Amino acid sequence: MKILYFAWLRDKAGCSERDVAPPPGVATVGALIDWLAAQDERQAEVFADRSVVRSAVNQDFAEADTPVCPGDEVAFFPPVTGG
Amino acid sequence: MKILYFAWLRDKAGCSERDVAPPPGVATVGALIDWLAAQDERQAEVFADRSVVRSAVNQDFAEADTPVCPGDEVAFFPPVTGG
Amino acid sequence: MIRVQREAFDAGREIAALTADNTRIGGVASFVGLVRDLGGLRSMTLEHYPGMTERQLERIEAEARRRWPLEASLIVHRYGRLEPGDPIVLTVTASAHRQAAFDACNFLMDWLKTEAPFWKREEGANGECWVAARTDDDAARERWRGSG
Amino acid sequence: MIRVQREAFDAGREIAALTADNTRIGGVASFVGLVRDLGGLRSMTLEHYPGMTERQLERIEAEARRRWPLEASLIVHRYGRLEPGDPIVLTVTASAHRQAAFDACNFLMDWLKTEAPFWKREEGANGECWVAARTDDDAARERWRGSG
Repeated sequence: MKILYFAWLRDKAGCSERDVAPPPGVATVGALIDWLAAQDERQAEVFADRSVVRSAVNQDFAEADTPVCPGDEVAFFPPVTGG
Repeated sequence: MKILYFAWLRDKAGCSERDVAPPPGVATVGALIDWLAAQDERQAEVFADRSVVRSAVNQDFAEADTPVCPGDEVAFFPPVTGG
Repeated sequence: MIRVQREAFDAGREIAALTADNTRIGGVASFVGLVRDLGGLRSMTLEHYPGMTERQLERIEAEARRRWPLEASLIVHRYGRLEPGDPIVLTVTASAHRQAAFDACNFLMDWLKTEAPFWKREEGANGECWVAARTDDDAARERWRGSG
Repeated sequence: MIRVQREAFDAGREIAALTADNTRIGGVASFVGLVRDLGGLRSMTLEHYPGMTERQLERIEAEARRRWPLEASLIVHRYGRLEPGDPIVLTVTASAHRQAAFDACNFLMDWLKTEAPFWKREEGANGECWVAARTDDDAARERWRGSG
């Protein structure tokens, strides 16, 4: 599973992209965040305030209950400021 | 007093501009129309249906009760189609 | 700023000139009205009332600037003979805020339709005729009454 | 049509290209968003999510074309480093009817603000910071919900 970070989430994560292999029980975006936040200090900080974290699965906006599978591209970012 | 005609009112009037000297009692746009329509056949036709005639006095939109004086520029035209 | 002219205009150049060196501007809304061909139109001739036209355009622009916080605005209206696809009118409004720019631009066009002394004559396959005013243009103008 | 690019754009040329040879178009609304300087801004850098950005812009454009009878439409969004006064985004909508063009253009901008994966970092006198999303942008997007 490919994880992408944008904007200040990337600054906190210290990287823009990483490959991860969460255990089979991690089947939603919410569960993935729980699992990532438990991996290390930096990840814990990235997801410290989940109210300011948005996500996308395979380039579509996602919610905490959106399913994730091995092979998916999952992105985390702050609320967008386009236009 | 200078009278101007635009668009199809000019076509009907047969001229775009004329100088007129209505009697002193003609003190409003409505009275001026009555007086002009009584001058000749063409003028009568120009003002036959007053619901489709708009006017301006000294380049401001006017109504039937707008005052007119000697020296004024009074224009008659159909509803505008700007833009 | 307002202009009444026979010549065509370049919307991009007008927008660029209007916004140059003003970094308070966050958004520029613009509208270009074109000669539309609903079938068989050869040309359209716009007649106007020189003098009154400029007065009315200045008033319409001033009213927009009274209602919205605009950094800059422009109305360019053409007259004379135009062909299908030719630009007739350009309105541009620039503001710190995008919604003010959009609303002011929309307002300018609605008011131009009913307050600017222009008349259109269409030349088609069957001859010439004057274009009648549209009642929905009056309605479009009226919707701004409450918000003045 | 949508484009995501680093380069500047020429609004006038884009409008002209979009409307060429289509005499059904009666009006073209457009909006240009610029980098605004509220004081001390040196530059703004737009980051985006390549791939998702194009998908989202195509969706937003398709939604506008579903809601309004558009003859043509265009979204151009820049990324990279920009300076105060530089153009960021261009939306253009062309329709037989002016109000459809205005509304669709307004809609595109409201949706871009909340649906396009861009993030802005401002560099000022006191360093750099990420621009927070605005709650009134969410409200602006929501107002289109009832009319879909």
